[in-house]
Amino acid sequence: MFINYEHENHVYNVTVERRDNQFFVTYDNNEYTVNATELKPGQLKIEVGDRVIKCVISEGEENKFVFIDGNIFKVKRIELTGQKRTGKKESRLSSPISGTVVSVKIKEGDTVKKDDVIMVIEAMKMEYLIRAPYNGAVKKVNFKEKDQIEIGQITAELEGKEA
Amino acid sequence: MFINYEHENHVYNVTVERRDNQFFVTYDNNEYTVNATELKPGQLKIEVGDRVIKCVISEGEENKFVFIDGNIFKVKRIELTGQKRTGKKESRLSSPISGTVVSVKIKEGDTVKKDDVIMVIEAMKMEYLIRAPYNGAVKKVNFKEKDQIEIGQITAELEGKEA
Amino acid sequence: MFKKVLIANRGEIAVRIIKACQEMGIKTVAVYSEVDSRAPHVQIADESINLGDPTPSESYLNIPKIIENAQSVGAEGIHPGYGFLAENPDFAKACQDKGIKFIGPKAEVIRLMGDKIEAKKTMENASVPVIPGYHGLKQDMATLAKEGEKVGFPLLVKATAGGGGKGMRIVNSEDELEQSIESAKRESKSAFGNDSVFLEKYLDKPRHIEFQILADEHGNVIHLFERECSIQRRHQKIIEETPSPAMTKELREEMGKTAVVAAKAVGYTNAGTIEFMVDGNLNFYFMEMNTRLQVEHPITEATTGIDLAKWQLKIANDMELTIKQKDLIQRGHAIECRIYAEDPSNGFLPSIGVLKKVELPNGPNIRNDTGVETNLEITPYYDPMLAKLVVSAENREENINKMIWALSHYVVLGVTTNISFLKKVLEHKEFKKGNITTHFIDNYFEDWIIADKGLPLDAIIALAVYDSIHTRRQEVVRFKEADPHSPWKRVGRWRMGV
Amino acid sequence: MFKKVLIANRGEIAVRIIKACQEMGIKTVAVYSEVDSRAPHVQIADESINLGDPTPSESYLNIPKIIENAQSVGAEGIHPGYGFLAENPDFAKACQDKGIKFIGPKAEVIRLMGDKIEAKKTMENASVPVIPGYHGLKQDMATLAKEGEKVGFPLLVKATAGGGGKGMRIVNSEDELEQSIESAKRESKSAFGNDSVFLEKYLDKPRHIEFQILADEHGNVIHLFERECSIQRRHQKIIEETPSPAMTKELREEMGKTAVVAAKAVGYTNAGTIEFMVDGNLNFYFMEMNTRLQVEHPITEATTGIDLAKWQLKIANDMELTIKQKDLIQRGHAIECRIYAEDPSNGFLPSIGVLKKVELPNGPNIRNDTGVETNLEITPYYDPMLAKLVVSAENREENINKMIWALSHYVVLGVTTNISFLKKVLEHKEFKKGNITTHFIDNYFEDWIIADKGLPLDAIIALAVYDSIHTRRQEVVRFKEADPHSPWKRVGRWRMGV
Repeated sequence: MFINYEHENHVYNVTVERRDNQFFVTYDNNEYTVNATELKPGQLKIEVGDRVIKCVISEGEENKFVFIDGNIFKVKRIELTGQKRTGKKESRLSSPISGTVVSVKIKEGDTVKKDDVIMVIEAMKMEYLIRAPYNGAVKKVNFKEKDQIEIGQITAELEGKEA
Repeated sequence: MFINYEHENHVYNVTVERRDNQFFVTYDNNEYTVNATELKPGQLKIEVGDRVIKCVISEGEENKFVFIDGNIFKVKRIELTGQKRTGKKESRLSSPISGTVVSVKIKEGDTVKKDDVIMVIEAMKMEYLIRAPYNGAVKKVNFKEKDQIEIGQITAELEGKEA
Repeated sequence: MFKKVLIANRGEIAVRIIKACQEMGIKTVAVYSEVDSRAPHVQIADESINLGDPTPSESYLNIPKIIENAQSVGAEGIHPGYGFLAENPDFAKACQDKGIKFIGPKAEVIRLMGDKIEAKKTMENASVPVIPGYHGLKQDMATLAKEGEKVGFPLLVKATAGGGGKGMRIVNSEDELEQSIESAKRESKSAFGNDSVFLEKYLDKPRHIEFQILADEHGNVIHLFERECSIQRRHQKIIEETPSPAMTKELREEMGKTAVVAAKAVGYTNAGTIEFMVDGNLNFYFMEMNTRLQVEHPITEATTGIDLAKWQLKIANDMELTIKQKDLIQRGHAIECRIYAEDPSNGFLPSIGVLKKVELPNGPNIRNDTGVETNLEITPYYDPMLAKLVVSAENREENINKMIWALSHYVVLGVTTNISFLKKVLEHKEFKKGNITTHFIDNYFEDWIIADKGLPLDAIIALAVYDSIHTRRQEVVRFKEADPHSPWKRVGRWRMGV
Repeated sequence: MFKKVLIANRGEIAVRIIKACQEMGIKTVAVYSEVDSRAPHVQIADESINLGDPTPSESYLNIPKIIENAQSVGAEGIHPGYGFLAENPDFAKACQDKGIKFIGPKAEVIRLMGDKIEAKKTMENASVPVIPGYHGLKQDMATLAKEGEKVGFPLLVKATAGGGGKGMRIVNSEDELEQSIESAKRESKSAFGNDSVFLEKYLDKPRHIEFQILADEHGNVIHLFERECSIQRRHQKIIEETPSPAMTKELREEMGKTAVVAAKAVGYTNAGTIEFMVDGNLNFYFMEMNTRLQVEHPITEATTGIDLAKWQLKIANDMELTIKQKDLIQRGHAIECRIYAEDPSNGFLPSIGVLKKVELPNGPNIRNDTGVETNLEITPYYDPMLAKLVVSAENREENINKMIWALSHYVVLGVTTNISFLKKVLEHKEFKKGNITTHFIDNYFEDWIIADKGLPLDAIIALAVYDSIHTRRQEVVRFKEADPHSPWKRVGRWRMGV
């Protein structure tokens, strides 16, 4: 079986074949022969030669979460069809959090400088500032004071170019 | 729905009807209207009038276990067909535990008195004594020293009568 | 003793107080908003009341609704926990007016200590050292700007009614002053309904060290030693410990005495905390008083053997303190780590979602104060603190190792947490030496990113095995039949096109 | 410090020691028999070794197999826990011979203290008070019968090599003497491979009070105060507490000093326990020395703040004791309840089966030492102790209430446990007063039966609701269609025909 995992904008390609409790994993031109047992749902004990990997894996709606050696990794399994996919562009104009707009500092037609605060969003009793990622003119403001905003929604559109 | 629960040689007959999260339970000529939510698998919160019952129920192969108010009850759901069932007779000649026979005090033809030790069984590093439940003659000895014995198996057969 | 107490809070602190009540034979009433209907504090309480709308002002901050419910269920006392209404004098007053005992200090004392300017004046009058600054009533920008220049830079802008980093800004130069004041005022207005601020000298190598106080209603006041709370991010504590590595026997005695003086100066009753700033030369200054149980109270409990939550209930029941100052002993070392649903590699932004799995570390001297469990949803309505992990040991070095072990076994899947980050802080050589200030996180972890080396090999193998076990047979076939010449079928790691 | 330690045990004590090692940076090796392959101690250890056949002599008692494995994985030390090989001098010797550090006292000391007769003689020579009795080498029935009559009735028959109630019998009159001696000899032979017994005066209002000892390999010995262990069933402790309600300051000092004298008399090293019997007049007598970590060590840890398991490792690593007797303080009150898979209403017979659900109580000062979890099977091969529940509080009264709360929230479904029974003991008015002796259970709970009033109404309602939710629709229909005239269709409770 051929699988692609996405983690923080990187893709990891791996193949795995199973024979009973033995698994043959190929990654980065190395093959690993491992014995594995699922002790409890999601809790695996994996032996790779002398080494023992203990981990807990859990599935969310979109992501898998891997707890291993005290660290947690959020990973998405993706299907690649031969078409090069374009990664989601992180825009500094999008809201980093779901919350309430408490202050809008700009209006259509304004000129802003890089790092000017354009909107203030409050969530979980903290304020988050949205700053202009580059110099430009405000084309459209998508939210007004007291609006609810969801994570990832674009606060405003700027004309200009990324420095 | 009509259900019979067996608990420590008693049978409890109860009926229950459900409408969404509301349940109508009849027991001992009283009807109880209750609201119930299963918070987690087996963990119920049940409101009977002003009172809140919190319990955890878990199913074994044969029994259900009910944790309620700090106490645990082992209950079996039984089907009664109209034929009066005879309760399992607890014989003091049966082994109370699975273990190893460490000593056999009797042989066929012996006469024993009530409370005489007839066999010693060891399990979990403790000794358990099987005593004669009544005066009588030994008809058959089913185990010898070092035999494995399972819980409920009959250690020996006695002729005689229960006092 | 009370027969029934309502706990006007949620999360781990509600759970902790409910358990304290139940151990003392007091019936408990939980309150909850709709999104919290299956939360642990609701499950364990003897009764629970639905406050409806999750917006705090409609539920956990709704004074009339909470008081009415307390009356209707016959609660004789209300414990406010921390946050929400804990330091709201109007709430304490409203309880008193309805004949319900507010488990905390008197409303007047909360009001006085809640006004940071008045609080400082009161302390100055009681000869408690305070930090130089402007605490005037004139709140126009011109005055504040002028006074700010007098105090000098760097300085702090702080909300008069604030607490926990809300409405607080550091200002490094004159340029930033106006915008910072404006922003602090707005945040304070929204959080506390009051936009008054004050300005304060920003100290060199500052440590945040606080003293726990217990005061009964008969005039007895004791302190339960210090807590070192310098490890903060965004002005909120994330790691606390006791004893403080900076503390000397003499300084502890002096600060402890000062804390008792401060509490007596305002006629304080119940549990409270005097927060001090301590500079590089071990000068200390009164910062503020928290008129409630603190988040970090468990480390004091671990080292003194005193149950603070139970004493809150006893004191509110008019009991006299039976613990004498001279009998108190600080023993061993305790650390608390606050487990937050937040992303340390992205400005500590809160993270929301369903907790797919929660498995807590356990063992001797490991205490988990938690208000969450597997399958609970973390919503954006409330503070993103999930739980507190408190460990104690014979000494600081052993205890840091114990905490690292515990964090390494702390499983929370489904939201991003600060657990790996906490571990990195504890592993830092300056932390191990005890060289900490309130700037520690900014100094050493400004651009910290989790897993900067990407997904480790072990995780890749584990995922592959997991998916191999859990992928249905027909899917496996489909994967097998994928185009063998696909350019994506080389096996390794590559960066996605951005 | 050791780099790697093998833990030659299973269950909660293996888990506890593994965690202590891991916190200290020591790699751990678990051993297990086939039935334990998924047990928690195997899951948490860094490495694990399958010893095969579950019969103890083939696995956890198999000295050559354990030593070979320790060598092959490069373990520098072996911790034996308690039970199994913990007090087997041959095992300690075998470790020593192979250059593996046995984490406990020297083999000779184990051998000496394991021989109860020699141990008493040694103590008498060191002026430690001992109980009158026959400790002779002549083991023929005639001698024992004659000596027994000399000691007088009631008396105790005890296995020379015994411990934990195995090979022990109380004899109330001459009639019972021979059969009791025979049975004790057989049990001892089977458990310890030695059928030698001794006889001992049976004390009035006896309490079992023991002192914890720590001794380093440089001649320093301290005691860590007492543990009251009088609450026993079948001569095995089930509830332990500290401080003892019988103890006075003077008696504690005297017994503590005596315990240190006893330990020094045999050149004791590492952690150990001196068990005393204390009679109604507070006379105390040396009973035996346990040359290992005790089951009930956590209550000492809770009240002294000392981590005994870690000190075992440090001492075995040649570290000197840094704790001085004068610095030790007994603070607060701690209780341990042993959670057994057994049926208190049926002679405490062990219960086996699959644990369908295990949910432990938690909160401040609640410690769960457990070696089991949901879905684990309890087999008949080993001791039926599932876990230990240890709570501590400021004083005994608060602590008893805390323990009752904790037991009331302790969920173990699938096997019969002693949890309800433990709760009843704690709720007993004589227990609350501290009026306890080793006869407490026999005196007050001889014919105790759980739930003597049958299934409570709430359980019936809960079951009905549960079944209503979980019964599939077609089954419901079938139940509905059952003969409406069936004589069984009256609704209530009735006793089955016997």
